[in-house]
Amino acid sequence: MISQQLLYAIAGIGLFTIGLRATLLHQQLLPRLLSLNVCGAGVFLTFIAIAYQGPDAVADPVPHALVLTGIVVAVSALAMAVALGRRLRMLDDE
Amino acid sequence: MHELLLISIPALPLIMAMVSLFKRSWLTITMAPVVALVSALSISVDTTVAIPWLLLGVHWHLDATGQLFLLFSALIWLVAGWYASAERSKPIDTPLYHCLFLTAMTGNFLLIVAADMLSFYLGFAMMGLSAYGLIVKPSQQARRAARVYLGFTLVGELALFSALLLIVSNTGSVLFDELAAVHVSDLAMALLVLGFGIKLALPGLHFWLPLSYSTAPLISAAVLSGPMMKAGLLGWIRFVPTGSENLVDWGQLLLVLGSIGLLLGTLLALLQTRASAVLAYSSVAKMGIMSALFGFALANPAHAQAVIAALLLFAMHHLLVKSTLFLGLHSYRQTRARKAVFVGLAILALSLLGLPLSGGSAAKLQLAAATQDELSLLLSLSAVATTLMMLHFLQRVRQTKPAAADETDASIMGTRPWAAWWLLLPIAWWAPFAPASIAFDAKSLLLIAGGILLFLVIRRYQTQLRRLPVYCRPGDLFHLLARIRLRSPLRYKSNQALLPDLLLPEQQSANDAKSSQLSLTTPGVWWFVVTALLIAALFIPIYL
Amino acid sequence: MELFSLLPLFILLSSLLPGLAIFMLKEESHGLRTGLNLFGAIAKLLLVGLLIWGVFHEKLLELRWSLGPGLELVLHADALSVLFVTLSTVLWLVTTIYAIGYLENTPHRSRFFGFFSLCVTATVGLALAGNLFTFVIFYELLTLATYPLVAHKGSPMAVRGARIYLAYTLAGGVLLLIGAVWLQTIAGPIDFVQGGILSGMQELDPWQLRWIFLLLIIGLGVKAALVPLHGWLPQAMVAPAPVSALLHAVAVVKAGAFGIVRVVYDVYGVEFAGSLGLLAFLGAAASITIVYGSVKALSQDNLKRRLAYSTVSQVSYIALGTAIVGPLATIGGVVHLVHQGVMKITLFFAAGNYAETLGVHRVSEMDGIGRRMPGTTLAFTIAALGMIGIPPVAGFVSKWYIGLGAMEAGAGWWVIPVLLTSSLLNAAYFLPIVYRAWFKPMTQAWPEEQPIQGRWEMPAALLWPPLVTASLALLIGVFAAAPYSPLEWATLIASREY
Amino acid sequence: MNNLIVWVIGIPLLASLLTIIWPRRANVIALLTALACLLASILLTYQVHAGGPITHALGGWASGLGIALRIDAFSALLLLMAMLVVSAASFYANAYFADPLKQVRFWPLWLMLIVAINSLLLSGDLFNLYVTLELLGLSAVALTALSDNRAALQAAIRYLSIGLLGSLVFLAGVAFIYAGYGTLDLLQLAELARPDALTLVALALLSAGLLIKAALFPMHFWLPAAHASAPAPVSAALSALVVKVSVYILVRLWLDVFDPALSPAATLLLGILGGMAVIWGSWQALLAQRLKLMAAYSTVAQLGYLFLFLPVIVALPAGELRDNAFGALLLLALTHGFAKSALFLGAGVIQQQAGHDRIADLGGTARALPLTTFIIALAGIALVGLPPSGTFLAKWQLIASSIHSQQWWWIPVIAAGTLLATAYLFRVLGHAFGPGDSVGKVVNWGREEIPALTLALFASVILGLGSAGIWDLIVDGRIY
Repeated sequence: MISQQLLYAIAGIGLFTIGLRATLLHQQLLPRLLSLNVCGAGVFLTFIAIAYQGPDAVADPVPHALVLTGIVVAVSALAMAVALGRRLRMLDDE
Repeated sequence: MHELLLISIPALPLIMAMVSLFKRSWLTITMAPVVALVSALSISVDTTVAIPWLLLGVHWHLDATGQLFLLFSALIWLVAGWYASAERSKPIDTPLYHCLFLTAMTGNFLLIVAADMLSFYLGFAMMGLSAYGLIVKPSQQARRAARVYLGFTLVGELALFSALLLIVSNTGSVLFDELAAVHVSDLAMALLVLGFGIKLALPGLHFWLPLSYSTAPLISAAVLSGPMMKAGLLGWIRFVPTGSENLVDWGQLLLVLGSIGLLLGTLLALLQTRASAVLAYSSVAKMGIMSALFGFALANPAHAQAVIAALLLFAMHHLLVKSTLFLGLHSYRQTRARKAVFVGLAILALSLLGLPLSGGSAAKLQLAAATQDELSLLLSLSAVATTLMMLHFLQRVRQTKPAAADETDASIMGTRPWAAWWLLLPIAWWAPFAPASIAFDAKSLLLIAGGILLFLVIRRYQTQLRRLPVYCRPGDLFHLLARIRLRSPLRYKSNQALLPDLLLPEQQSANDAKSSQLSLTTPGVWWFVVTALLIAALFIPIYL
Repeated sequence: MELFSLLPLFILLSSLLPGLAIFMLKEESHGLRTGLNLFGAIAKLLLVGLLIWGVFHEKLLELRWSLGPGLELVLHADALSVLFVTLSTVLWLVTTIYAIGYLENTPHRSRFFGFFSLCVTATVGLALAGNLFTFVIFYELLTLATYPLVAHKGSPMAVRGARIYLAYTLAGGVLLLIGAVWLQTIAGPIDFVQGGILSGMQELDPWQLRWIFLLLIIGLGVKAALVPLHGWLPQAMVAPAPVSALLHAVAVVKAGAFGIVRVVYDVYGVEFAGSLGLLAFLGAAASITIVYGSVKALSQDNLKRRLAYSTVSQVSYIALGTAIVGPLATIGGVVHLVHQGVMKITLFFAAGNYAETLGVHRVSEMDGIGRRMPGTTLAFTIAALGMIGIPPVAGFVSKWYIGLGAMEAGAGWWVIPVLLTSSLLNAAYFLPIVYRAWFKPMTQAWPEEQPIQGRWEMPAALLWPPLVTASLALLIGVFAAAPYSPLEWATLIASREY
Repeated sequence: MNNLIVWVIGIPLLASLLTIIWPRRANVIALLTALACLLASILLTYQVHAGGPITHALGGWASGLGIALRIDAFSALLLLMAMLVVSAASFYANAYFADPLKQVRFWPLWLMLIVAINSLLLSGDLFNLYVTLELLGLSAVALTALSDNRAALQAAIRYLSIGLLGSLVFLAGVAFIYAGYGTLDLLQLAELARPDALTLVALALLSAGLLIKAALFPMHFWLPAAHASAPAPVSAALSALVVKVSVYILVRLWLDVFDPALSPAATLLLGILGGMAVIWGSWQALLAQRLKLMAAYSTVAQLGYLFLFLPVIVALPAGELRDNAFGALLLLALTHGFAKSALFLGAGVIQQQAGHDRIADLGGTARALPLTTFIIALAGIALVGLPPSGTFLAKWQLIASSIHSQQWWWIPVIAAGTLLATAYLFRVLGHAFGPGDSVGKVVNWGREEIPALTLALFASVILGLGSAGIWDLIVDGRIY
C-alpha cells in the first residue's frame, strides 16, 4: 500500500496540475486568480509531504518555513491583483 | 648650353601655350618655333639629356633624322603661326585656338626629340588630341569631321599604347636604342601599323583625313598635312627596327597597302570639286607612296638604310610643299593679288610633281637610286598621278571663290604672313636641297607630259562628275559606315544615340543626313569599276 | 620615442576631437566651427608628415589595446597605410575648405561637419588598422559616419538613397565580419603582415581559406562597388557634392579597395592567394566591373550619375592591379589608389560647382559652359583626360604600370583588352562633355544662375579646391618619378611586399 | 567588511520605508540611495576582483537553514550594471514625473524594485531566489500600473498573473529539488548534482517558470504590452533588469549548478527557441508602429541572443574557450542592459515632447531633439551590434564560439538578426532625420537627456573599449 507521504505528494501535484490547467484556460481575471491559488495550494501540499520524515520523527522545519513564506507571498499577490482589478473596473465605469 | 636648347624645344611652346591663354600676340605664337629652328641648326647632333624625375624618366636627344624633321616642321609651324597670329576671323582668333595650336606644336617637337618611347607617345598624344581643337569649327560638317578625326586618333593612341606595352615588356627598356636588337612580335607590329597608319592615312584608315582637311581652317590643314602627318612616318622609323630579316612580310603588306593608297587617293582626288579636298586626297596618295617605300625598305633589309634616307628627303619635300600649298590656298582666298598667288601655287605644284631642278625631282632621283629601280613602275605611277592631281588642283583653285563673309570676315591678310609665304616659296621649291637636284632626268619629264595628256582626256568626264555619289565626297566610304547606327539598349533618357557626340552625325543635322542619301548614279558605278580594276592590276608588278 | 609611437593615435584624435567638439557647437557659431575644422585638418597634415618620415625610416609605429581574448585593437603604420592616410588627409583638407564654401548658410552645418570629421577619422583608422579585427571595426564605423552625410539633405530622395546605401554596406559588413571571425578561429589573430600572414601557415585547409576569401571580398566589394554589388553608388548621388567627392575619392569606395589590397597582400599574401587560384576570380570580377561601369556611364545624362558609374569602373583598376601577381602590377594598383582619388575628387568638385553656380545637373545642359566657368572647366578637363589615361595626367601612370605588370605576369592577353576597352569607353563618355563645354556655343540660358560676385567666376572657396586637386593630378603625373611621389611610394610598398 | 553585501540590500529597503514615512523628500532619499547602492556595488565588484567571490551568512546562521548571500564575478558585474542603470533612471524619473502625487507613488515601489533586484542577484539559494522573484514581480507590476490607463492596467494584470504562474511553477521545481537533495543551497547542489529523473523534472519545472518570466519565445506574448505601456523609467528598468535577472538565474542553474546533470539536447532546444526569438522579435520590432513597442520587441530578440549562447557554451570544453564564450554572454547581457534602458529613456523624452511615439510621425525630431536622437542612435548601435559597442565584441565571440563548437548554423541566425535590427533602428532614424515638425522648437532637456546619454555611452563606447576587464574578472572571479 502506498505511503501517506506519497499520497499527499500525489494529491499536491494533482492540485497543482488542475490549477495550472484552469489558469491557462480561463481568460477572466477572477477565475484565473483563484485557479492560481489552487495551483499554489498544490505546491504547498507537496512541500508539506516532503517535510514528512516518518511517523515518530520530527518533521523537517525548512519546508514549513518555505510554505509559510510562500503563503504570505501568494496572499499579497492576490490582494494586489484584486486591487488592480478594482482600479480597472473604476476606469471602465468612468 | 646645347642641353638647355634641347630642353627648350618642347618646353618653350608649352609655356607659350599657357601664356597665350591670357595674352596672345604674334610673339607668343612664333617665338617657340623660332627657337626650335635656331636650335635645330645650332645643336650639335646627338646631344642628349636625361631627366630622371620627369614623368617616368625621360631621355631626349637630337639625331640627324630628328634634326631634319625638326628643321622643316619648325619652319612650317613658324609660318603657320604667323598666319594664325594675323588671322582675325573667329575660330582662329581665340585663346583656345592659340593654346591648342601651341600644344600641338609642343607634342610635335617633343616626339621629334624623344629618345624614349614614353616621351614619344606623350608627344604623339598631345599633338593628336589638341589637333582636334584646330579642326573643329562652328559649322555642322566641321564638328562632325572633328569628331571623326578624334575617334580615329583615339584608336591610334590606344593601338600605340598597347604596342608600347608589348615592346617595353619585351625589351625591358623604353629607350629606342635598345630596340634595334630585339624581335618585334607580329602583334606589336600590327598595332604599330594601325597606330601610325591612321596618322599616315593608310587606305581604310584615311577617312578622317579628307573630312577634316576639307573642312578645317586652311592654316590648321597646313600644319596637319605637313608636320603632324609626317610624325607618323617618324614613328615608324623610330619604332620599327629596319634591317631585321623578320619583318619582310610586313614590308610586303605595307607595300601593297601603300600602293592601294596611292591609287585610291589619286582617284578620289580627281573626283573632288573643292581645292582643299583635292589636296587632302593627294596627301592620301602621297602618304601611300611613302608607306609603300617604307614597306619596301622593310622587305629588303639589305638596302633599308639607303631607302629610308631617300624616303626622308622625299617626305621632307612633301611636308614643305604640301603645307605651303595649303597656306597659299589660304592666301589665295584672302588676298587681292590672286594672280601672283596662283603663280606661286603653280610653282609649288611643279616642284611637287618633280620638275627637273626642283627638290621634288631630287628626292625622286634619290629614291630611284636607293630602290635600284625595283619600284620604277610604282614611282612612275605616282609621278603621273601627282601630275593629274596637281593639274586638277590648279583647275579647282581657279574656281575657288574669295573668302565669303560667312567663313571669314574677308579681311585683307596682314603683310607678315604674305611676306613669309613668298619667303617660304623658294625654300619649298629647293627643299630638301639635295645636290642631286641639279641632275636633269628626262624620264620624269615624259611622265609629266603623259600625265598632262591623260588629264586632258579625263577633263571630258568632269562634266559627269558634277553630282557625286556620297561615297565620293570627302570621307568617301565613311559616309556609308556612319549609316550603320548602333541600335543598342544604352540610350540617353533624352533618347540620343549611344555615341552621339563621338562618331555619328548629330541628330539635328537632318540636312546633312538628307544630302548624304545614297544615290548610285552612273558615274558612281563607273568610278567603282575603274578603281577595282586598277587596284587589281596593281598586284601584277609587285609579285613579278 | 614612446611618444612617437603614439603618433597613430594622435592622428586619429586630430579629426575625432574637433568632430565631437563641432557637434556641441551652435548652428550660428560659424567662425569657430570653421576654425576647428581647419585646425584639425592642418594638425592632421603635420602629424602625417611626421608619420611619413617615421615609416620611411622604418620606425616601429604600433599601438595595442586589448578588448578581450584574441580581440586586440591595433594601430600600426606601414608604407601602405601611410599612402592611404596621406591621400585622405590631403584631400580632407581640400574638401573641408570646399564644403565650407559649399554649405554657406545652409541648415545643420554643425551636424554635417561633425559627421564629416568622424568619417575621415574612420577612414584614417581604417588605413592605420594593424589587424583584421581593427579593420572591421573601422569599416563599420565608416558606414555609420557616412550615413547621415548621405541623408543630409533630408529630402525623401536623400533618405531613400541613404537607406539603400546602408542596406548594401551593412549586409557587406556582416559578411566581412563572418569571414574575419572564421579566419581568426582557424588561424588565430590576423595581424597585417607584409607578405601575408597566412602564407606562413601551410597547414590550413585551402578550401576553408577559399570560402573565407570569398566572404571577405564580397564584404569589401560592396564598398568597392564591384559589380554586381555596386547598386548603392548611383543612388548615393543625392548627397551634397563635397560628400560625393569624399565618398568616391577617399572614404567609402576607396576603403573597400584598400581593404581588398590589404586582404590580398597582407593577409593572404599575393603569391599564396594566387596559388589558391583566388586572384583569377578577383581579376575577373574587376575586369567585368571596369567594362560594365564604363558602359553604363555612357548612357547617363545626369553628370553626377555618369561620374558615379565612372567611379565604379575606375576603382576596379585597383582590384585589377591587385589581382595580378608581380611588383609592377602592384605598383599600378596601389598608385591608382591615389591617382583615382585626386582625379575623381576634382571631377566631383567641378560637378558641384556647375550645380551650385548655374544649376546645371545634366550633361546636355553643359553647352559652352567653359566660357562661363573657365577655371572649373579647366580642372574638369584635366581630370577627365587623366581618367581616360592620357599622359601626362596621373591616370596614365597607373594604366601603364598595370599593363606592364599584366605583360610581366603573362596576363596581358586579357588585361590589355580590358584596359583598352575601358579607355575607349572613358573617352566616349568624357570627351563629349569636354567638347560641349569648350567647343559648343551656349544654346539656352542656365537653369538657375547665381550672379557673379568678386573677380572669380564663383566664390574662391569653391573655385580653388578643384584647381588645386587638378594641378595635383597633373603634377603627380608629370613628376611621377620624383622622390616621395606616389609612384615612388608605391614602388617602396611593392619592394616591401615582395 | 562583508557587510557591504547586506548594505546593498538594506539601504534601499530602509529607504523605501523612509519614503513612505516622509513622502515630500522622497526623491532626495531615493537619489541618495541609488548613488549609495552604486558606490557599494562598485566596491563589491572591486572586492571580488581583488579577493575572489564573497559569501555572507545572514545573521550567522549556517546555510541550509539560514540565508546565504553570495557574490561572484557574474553577479557582481550584473549588480554593477543594474545599479548604474537604476541610478541613471532615478535621476531621469526625478525629472520625468512632474506630478508630485505620481512621485509619492513611484519612489517606494522603485526602491523596492532595487531591493528585489539586488537581493536576487546576491541570494545564494533557490528559495530566496523564489521569494526575490516574487518581490521583483510584484513591484514591477505595481510600477507598470503607475501610468494609470486601461492599457497599462490590463498589461499589469496580465503581467501579474503570468508572473505568479511562472513563480509557482518555479516553486514546484524548488520543491522537487528539496525532495531530491534535501538542500536548496546552490553551492551544495552544485556538488551533489546528478543526472537522475527527479533532477531533470525539477530542472524542467524551474526552467519553465523562469522562461515564462524571461519571456523567451514563444512565452514572450505578455512582454511587449507591459514594457511598452509602463512609464519610461519603469520600462527601462523592466527591459534592462527585471527580465534579465530571470535569465541570470537560468544561466546560473544550467551552466553553474546543474551543468553535470544536463543533456546537450536540452540546451539545443533552448538555443533553437532563442534563435526563433531573435528572428521573430526583430521582425515584430520592424513592423512595430510605436517606438516603445519596437524597443520592447527588440528586448525579446536580444534575450534570444543570450539563449543562443547556452548550447554553444555547453558544447565547448571547460577552459579558455568556454570562458571566452561565457564572458561574451555576460558582455552581451550588460550591453543590452545599458542600451535598452537608454533607448527607453530616449523614447520617453520624445513621447513627452512630441506627445506620441508613432514612428511614422517622427519627422523633424533630429532637428528639434538632436541630443535625444543621438542617444537613440547610440543605443541602437549597441543593439544592432555595430562597433565600438560591447554587443559587437559579444557577437564576434559568439560566432567564433559557434564555429569552434561546430554549430555553424547559428551564424545565419545572428546575421539575419543583425540586419533586421539595423533595419528597425534606421527605420526610426530615417524618419527622425526626415522632414516634418513633430516637435516644435529645438529643445535641450538636460535633466532627462544626460542620464540617458550616460547609459547610451556606456553601452556603445565605454563597455566596448573597456571590455577586457570582464574576461579577467570571470576567469578568476567565479564560485562554481
